[in-house]
Amino acid sequence: MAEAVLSIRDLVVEIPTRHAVLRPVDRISLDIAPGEILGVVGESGAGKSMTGNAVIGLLDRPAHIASGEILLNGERIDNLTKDRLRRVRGKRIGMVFQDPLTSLNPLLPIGEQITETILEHLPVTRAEAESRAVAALEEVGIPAAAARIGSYPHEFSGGMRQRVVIALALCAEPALVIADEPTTALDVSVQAQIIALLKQLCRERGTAVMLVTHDMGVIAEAVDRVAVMYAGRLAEIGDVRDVLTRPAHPYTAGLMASTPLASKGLKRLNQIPGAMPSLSRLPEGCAFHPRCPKAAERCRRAPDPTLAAGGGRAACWFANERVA
Amino acid sequence: ETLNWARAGDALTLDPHAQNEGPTSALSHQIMEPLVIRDMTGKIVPALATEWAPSEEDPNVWAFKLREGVTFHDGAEFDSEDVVFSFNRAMSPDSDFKELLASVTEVRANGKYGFEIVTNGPNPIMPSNLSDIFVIDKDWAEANNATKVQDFEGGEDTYAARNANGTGPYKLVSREPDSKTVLTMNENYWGKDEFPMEVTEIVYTPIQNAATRVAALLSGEVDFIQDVPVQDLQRVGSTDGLQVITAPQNRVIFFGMNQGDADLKGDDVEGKNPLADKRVREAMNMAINREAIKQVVMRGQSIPAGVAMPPFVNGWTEDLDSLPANDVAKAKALMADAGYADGFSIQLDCPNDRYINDEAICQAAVGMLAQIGVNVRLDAKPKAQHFPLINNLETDFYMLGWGVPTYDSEYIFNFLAHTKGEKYGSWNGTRFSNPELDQQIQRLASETNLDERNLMIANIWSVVQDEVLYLPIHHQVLNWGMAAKVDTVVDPDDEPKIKYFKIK
Amino acid sequence: MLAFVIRRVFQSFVVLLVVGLVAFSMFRFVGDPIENMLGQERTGADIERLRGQLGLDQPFPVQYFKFLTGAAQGNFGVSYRQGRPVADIIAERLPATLELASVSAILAIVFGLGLGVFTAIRRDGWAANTIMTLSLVGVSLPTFLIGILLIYLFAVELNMLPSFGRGEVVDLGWWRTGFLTESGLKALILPSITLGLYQMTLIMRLVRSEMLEVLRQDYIRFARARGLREKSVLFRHALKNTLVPVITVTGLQLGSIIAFAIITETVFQWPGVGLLFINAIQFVDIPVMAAYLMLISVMFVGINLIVDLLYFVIDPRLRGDSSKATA
Amino acid sequence: MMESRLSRAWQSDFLWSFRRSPTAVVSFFVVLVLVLGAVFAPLVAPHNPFDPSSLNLMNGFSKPMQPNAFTGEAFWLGTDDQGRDVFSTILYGMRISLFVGFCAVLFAMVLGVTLGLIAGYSGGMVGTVIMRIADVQLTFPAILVAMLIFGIAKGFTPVHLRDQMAVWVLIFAIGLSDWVQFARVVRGATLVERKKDYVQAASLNGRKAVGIMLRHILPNVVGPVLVIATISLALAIIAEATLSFLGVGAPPTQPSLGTLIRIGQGFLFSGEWWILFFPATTLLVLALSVNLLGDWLRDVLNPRLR
Amino acid sequence: MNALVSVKNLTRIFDVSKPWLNRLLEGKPKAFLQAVSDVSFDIEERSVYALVGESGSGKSTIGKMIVHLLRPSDGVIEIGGVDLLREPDRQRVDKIRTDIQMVFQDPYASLNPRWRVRDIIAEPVTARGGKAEGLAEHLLEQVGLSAADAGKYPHEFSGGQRQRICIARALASEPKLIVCDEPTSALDVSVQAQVLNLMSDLKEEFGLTYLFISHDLTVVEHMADRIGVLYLGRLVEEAPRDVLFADPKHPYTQMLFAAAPKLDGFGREVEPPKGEIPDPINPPSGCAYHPRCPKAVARCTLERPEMRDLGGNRVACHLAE
Ligand SMILES: Nc1ncnc2c1ncn2[C@@H]1O[C@H](COP(=O)(O)OP(=O)(O)OP(=O)(O)O)[C@@H](O)[C@H]1O
Ligand SMILES: Nc1ncnc2c1ncn2[C@@H]1O[C@H](COP(=O)(O)OP(=O)(O)OP(=O)(O)O)[C@@H](O)[C@H]1O
Ligand SMILES: [Mg+2]
Ligand SMILES: [Mg+2]
Repeated sequence: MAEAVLSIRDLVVEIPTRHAVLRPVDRISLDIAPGEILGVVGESGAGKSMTGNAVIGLLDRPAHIASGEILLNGERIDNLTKDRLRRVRGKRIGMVFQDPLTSLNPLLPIGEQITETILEHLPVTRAEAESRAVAALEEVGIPAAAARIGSYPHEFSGGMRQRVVIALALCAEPALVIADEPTTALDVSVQAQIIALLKQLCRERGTAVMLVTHDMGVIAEAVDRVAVMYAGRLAEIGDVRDVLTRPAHPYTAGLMASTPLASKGLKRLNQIPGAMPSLSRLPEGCAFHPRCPKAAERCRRAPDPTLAAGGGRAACWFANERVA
Repeated sequence: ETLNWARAGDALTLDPHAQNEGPTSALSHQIMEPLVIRDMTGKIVPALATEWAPSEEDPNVWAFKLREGVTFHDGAEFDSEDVVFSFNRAMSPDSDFKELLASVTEVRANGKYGFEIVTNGPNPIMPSNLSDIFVIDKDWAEANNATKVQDFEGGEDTYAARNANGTGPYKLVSREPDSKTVLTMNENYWGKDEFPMEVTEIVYTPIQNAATRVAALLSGEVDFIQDVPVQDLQRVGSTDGLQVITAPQNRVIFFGMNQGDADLKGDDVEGKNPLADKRVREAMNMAINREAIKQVVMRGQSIPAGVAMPPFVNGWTEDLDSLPANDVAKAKALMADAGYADGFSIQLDCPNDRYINDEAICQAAVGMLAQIGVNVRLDAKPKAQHFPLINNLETDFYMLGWGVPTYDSEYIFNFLAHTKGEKYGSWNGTRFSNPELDQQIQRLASETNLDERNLMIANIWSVVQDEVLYLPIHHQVLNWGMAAKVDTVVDPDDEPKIKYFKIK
Repeated sequence: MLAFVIRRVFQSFVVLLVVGLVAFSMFRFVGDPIENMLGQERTGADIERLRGQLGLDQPFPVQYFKFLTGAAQGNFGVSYRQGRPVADIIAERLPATLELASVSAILAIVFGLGLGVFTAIRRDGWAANTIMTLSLVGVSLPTFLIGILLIYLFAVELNMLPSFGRGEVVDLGWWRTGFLTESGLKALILPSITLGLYQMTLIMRLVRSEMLEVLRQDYIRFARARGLREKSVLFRHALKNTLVPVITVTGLQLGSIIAFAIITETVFQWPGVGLLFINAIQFVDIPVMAAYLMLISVMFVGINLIVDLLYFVIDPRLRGDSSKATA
Repeated sequence: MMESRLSRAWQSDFLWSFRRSPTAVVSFFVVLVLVLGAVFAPLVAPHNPFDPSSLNLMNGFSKPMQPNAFTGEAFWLGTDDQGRDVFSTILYGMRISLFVGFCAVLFAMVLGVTLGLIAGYSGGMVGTVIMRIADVQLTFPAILVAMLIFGIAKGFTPVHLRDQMAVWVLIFAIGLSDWVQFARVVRGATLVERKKDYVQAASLNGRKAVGIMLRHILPNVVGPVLVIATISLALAIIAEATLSFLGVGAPPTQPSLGTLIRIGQGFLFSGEWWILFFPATTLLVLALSVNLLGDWLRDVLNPRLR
Repeated sequence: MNALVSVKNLTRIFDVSKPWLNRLLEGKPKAFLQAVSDVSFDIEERSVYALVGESGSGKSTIGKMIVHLLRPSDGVIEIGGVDLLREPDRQRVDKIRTDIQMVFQDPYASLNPRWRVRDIIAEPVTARGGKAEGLAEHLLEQVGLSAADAGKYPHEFSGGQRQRICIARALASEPKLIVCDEPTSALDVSVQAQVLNLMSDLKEEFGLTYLFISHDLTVVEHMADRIGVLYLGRLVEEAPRDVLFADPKHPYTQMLFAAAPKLDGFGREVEPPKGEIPDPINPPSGCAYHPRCPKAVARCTLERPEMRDLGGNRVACHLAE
């Protein structure tokens, strides 16, 4: 494996609240290689966005990184000063959010927003930055980009807006892009376009991508490796084909089975009983055990199974037995 | 020396005959002159006339000898022509002074420096009516299209309303109504050597808010303010470089009561008018502790009154003005006698922007009357709302203040004691009516024998006092605050004549 | 946008008509002007004559109609108290009020915006909290009291600033300004603070809460994610978006500055239209009162129109094709 | 049992953030003490300043805690120009101020919320007309409205009713100049709420418009309304004071806090500072506490700002 | 089997014009948005009829017209043979209106946050003045929650649980038809499975009929008996589920199938579909899909294809065969 663009080591994010300290991200470790697309899936509230935000240093108070390391190209970025971290953002890590409408400042023309980002990170003149902005827009497939540079976000359709957002994320040629549910707000046809665009651009530039989503289908089609999160913890990580076709964690298995496609022809869908516990009421031991069909006595006790970096596929006491 | 002078209100106009009103006349006095003037003690002294007397031939004529060698501010010469012109102007329909000259049938020149006023009967007190009738230059008025008096109510704006050309000690430099008026000394004034004339420039600023006015004096921004709020007298007086001087004013404050109506609308007594009972009025008169009002509300700055007549007025006697005893027990007994042992309730209407501490006085009276069971609701309001109540007979119990520009009792009787009517008694809100008294009042005007006349006045007063027609409270005291360098006495009409001011 | 302006102007016109009607009918209850205009010695005939002269004996609708037709031609009649055309008096007084109001407005806006932004970014800092609490003191005392206290402190006790009036003024054509002399500028300080304090607090608090709101928007997060400088994020992105809602309220506040000038002008004897109005009320000077109210309405409506037009400048979503913007 | 536990949980959440904020706690107790003092003024106050027969003018201008020069009586906070005990007068005056404030806000709230709900829910012509009326209302600055209403009411009310009327007129005048902000906020919130599916569900289930407005939308807009109401209360108390300064306030024999300040400010330069100082401080503390409470409430009720 | 719901030529036009003054000055005509145009279909009793289509295709508008939250501009909706719009007998109308219920997309917005669950669920009964003692508790158990939850407030529940409460509310008036507007699109797959299963179970138990609105083909495939595909307010294809999935005839349907991500589509590289949905205010002439259609011919730009039967399918395409 080539040196990872992003390495997360035992990352813990904590939110102190009135009753207890919550851990929306709990001992996560993962790597993304150059040019690789890593999918992150999990139910709502599993901590996917929180992980992404932690990487780019945008956790909202009171959430903060409590322990662990984040390395970008081998360099620690979780303990940078505000200003140095700012220079990492946009320049070395690009970000794409879920809702393209709210991601863009409604009062500034899109060209202006791209130009300012370029000027911020690259040593170019304003004129150069502007022509680069046009080029960036052309790359993401905005027709007549030069003419639309002065348009405001509201003058674009949803799909076009998301293209603009992608252009913004990529305009300073970052090594890593974090895309947090970039297509959830879009129609299938547009979703297909955006995913294809993202894949194409990253492949061309060798950018590593962390693609957060909860759509298994998107994962299957778009990513190289996938990480499955549950209640803030990494449940399983591995090659996408392996994980999806031969899940090692009962949670992954349940998730896969409950998609209508997987239950084709059945009168009822397979379902995981119960719901993901709230962070303030996590069970002892493996967080999934109350819903797990295979749960044994060991699962109910601390410590819970954790996935260390490169330490296997699934955080399940039974994983290795079954994969083997 | 510049005198920065402030008071609550501004002059309304510079046209000397358009408005008969305190601040207006006060400003006019600096710029223009009447034939005779009241000096700062209220005494009538020569101004543009040097001598005057009833004509020996005709008792209906007053003859005046005019001052010679006087010039107007623009250099024009002053003579009898200007006086005749000004008097005719003051008697024209738009003039606000025509009532003062109502008895005048004709004015005429008698040579260049002689002037005569013809009246429709002997008028023994004629000169006292003339101290605010200013003289302006005929040629100037003609040249500037200002021969007619400004129709103030009709909203006319004339040259004379914004400019002035008098013979007075000060000349107009600039004027912004309600904001600032600047006057400078008239170097050619006839009395330049006769009067102190130590103020060379006057800057006159109306400052309405009392606290601001005092603040301006305290901070040295103005040198002289009229109407210092009584509570601030001590502060002003004890401030280094400032002084306060006080003097009784020609104004008495009193309450009027509806004693004529058979029943009152605003009371809680069915079918009767408690105020119609003299015993009740007497009781109320006794209940009011004038000394306390003086001490607390007025901070000593008032002269408790026993009669609704300022002490300057012809007819005033110490005896009349002696205070009714403040005796709550006796008052209660009177109330019980009259059948109001449990009291009654009534509304007192009071202005809150007219007299010194008017509202506080009323409030104090409320407390005092409460002690004899008269339960008073107080309604204090701006004068614009208060006075119509009196004139339209819409109030049963009200406060009123009365000044007597003629310094004669007749003026009081005409307005306050005579049965209310068109010509007489127009400010009599008491509904009191005594035809016999009315006759006596009307006879006063034509009585030439001064002794006889004074007897009649005394008679009328005894009736008024006996009826407890009004509840007199006090005579107002004027308070002028000024820089210590200013040396003057207080003018009882509250019209400072700055030519008399000395600067230390 | 043209349609918008036309609609606003039309609405403003209706508003003015209503204001005129309301104003006019209300004055009938303030008192009887006649009593003030005639002296102690007036007769009943005088009263009747004057009533006729002023047209006060005519039926109310006739009076209103006359007032409206006059007002439309800029003729508001003649002041009962000063005996001069109201339009002249107002023209004379207006510069004083406008100068005071504009200085206060600038104070309110500059400090309101500045402190609002400061307290929003330093949210929970001690300085911001202190400012927030102090600002509440400013709105917890009536304006007139603040004015009097300022006079007491700075004019009477410290003798630093004048307590009343405009100081020296200079005539520039018909405009009489206090901006050009030292004493004129000094005289402006206390009144404009008194007048602007309340609005400043309001603007500041509004800016703060709107700014906090904007700062948690996605595009701010995205701007940060793009690595923009904090200064650029706060002032280029956040502040501009904050302004959109702030402008409306600020517009309304500017309107009420002119109205609140009544109190300040009374306390400081500031020779502006507010003082004129208070004097007019005491004197029941109906033409002046009516003209003043109309003037206030015109200004209010005018300010609102400008505010609405500012929206078009600031917010591109309102420009051009609005159907797309709302879709 | 379940229910009480849940409501307790909700309340304790509220109480928790309350307890955590010292400003809120202090303000709350200050307001509480002042309101209780006002409500129980007849029991707390040593004198009844509204009973003129109990006043002795000679007690006037007594300094705090010092015997009066004439009568020898001493008063805790001194007396005013009428010999009224300042402490008692403040309590009684606060009664009027608070009463006027509460009622004015209540009036403004009822009017504003009703019109806001209607304008927001029915939209269209009705909504436009209501909001245009609100615009006209805004064109008249609050103090002008109040002054004019006062003028009118004086014209209409019979002479002997004016005293009682004064307070109601104040309430009406202040309330009338205050309803617009309620209407605006409620309309805004209603526009948001009425698009939500639960409103659709209710109308689908046959609820009439009035029922939807009152039972569904109203409970969901009370939050901001409450915040405005609190802040308006402070404003109303101050507005009352300002009107009193301009001479259109409570009757002088039954002074409100504002009237007291108006009276007191006349004695600022003369050294009788207590006549102004104590009522003004009371007003400041009252308004400040109410404002601080409102501020805190705004933060608590607005989850977005947390 | 007979049709419970029969929709004929249903059309809904929204007036999205600017105010008249703007139009006057800008010289623009009134603008209309035809959200639903000439849609006809029948829903058989105890069946699930699904409407699919991308955002803005008019699915919700149809749903709302069927539950009478919106009035059609044109066309007829008959429920149990009664045309509610034209039926003069008010009692009958009221009776039938209780037969129709709706479940909305956003479980967070569909429950009044200030109401207790008990009152929410009972509202269809209480709003019409009925008594609902114990009803909520009973229904809560029916939908897999506990009776004790009746005293709680909505914010104490997760999204899936809320959707269950919505379903319980829909059941309260014992309806025959429930219109489900994207009932699971806001939910996670695992929760979606639970809710869909619950809906299937309830359908069997109560003999319900569903109009199931969704944009997710996989969900539709699982739930529906018959499917209508909407594009820009028009029905472009309608067929029984198996027929449609086996052999989609309309190019739009085919595109939808192709674009939907597949669970087993590892590394799938397909040419993404072209273009986006056009502006509904100025829809393309002829067949609205022609600008994006790979097969479009000149005729498609000119002539709007009629719905025609084509071996079990109804298709509105000139070229389909
Ligand atoms: N300020 C906060 N206080 C308490 N809990 C929080 C806070 N912010 C986030 N959380 C919790 O942190 C957890 C992780 O949230 P995150 O947004 O990362 O989830 P996600 O996997 O991205 O979900 P989604 O698919 O809904 O975006 C959630 O359970 C959320 O409730
Ligand atoms: N009240 C309305 N006024 C104007 N246009 C409307 C209105 N309601 C819906 N529309 C328009 O009608 C069209 C169809 O809307 P509808 O909500 O039925 O679509 P949908 O298929 O349900 O979409 P989604 O998947 O986004 O829910 C859209 O273009 C929409 O903008
Ligand atoms: Mg997320
Ligand atoms: Mg929809």
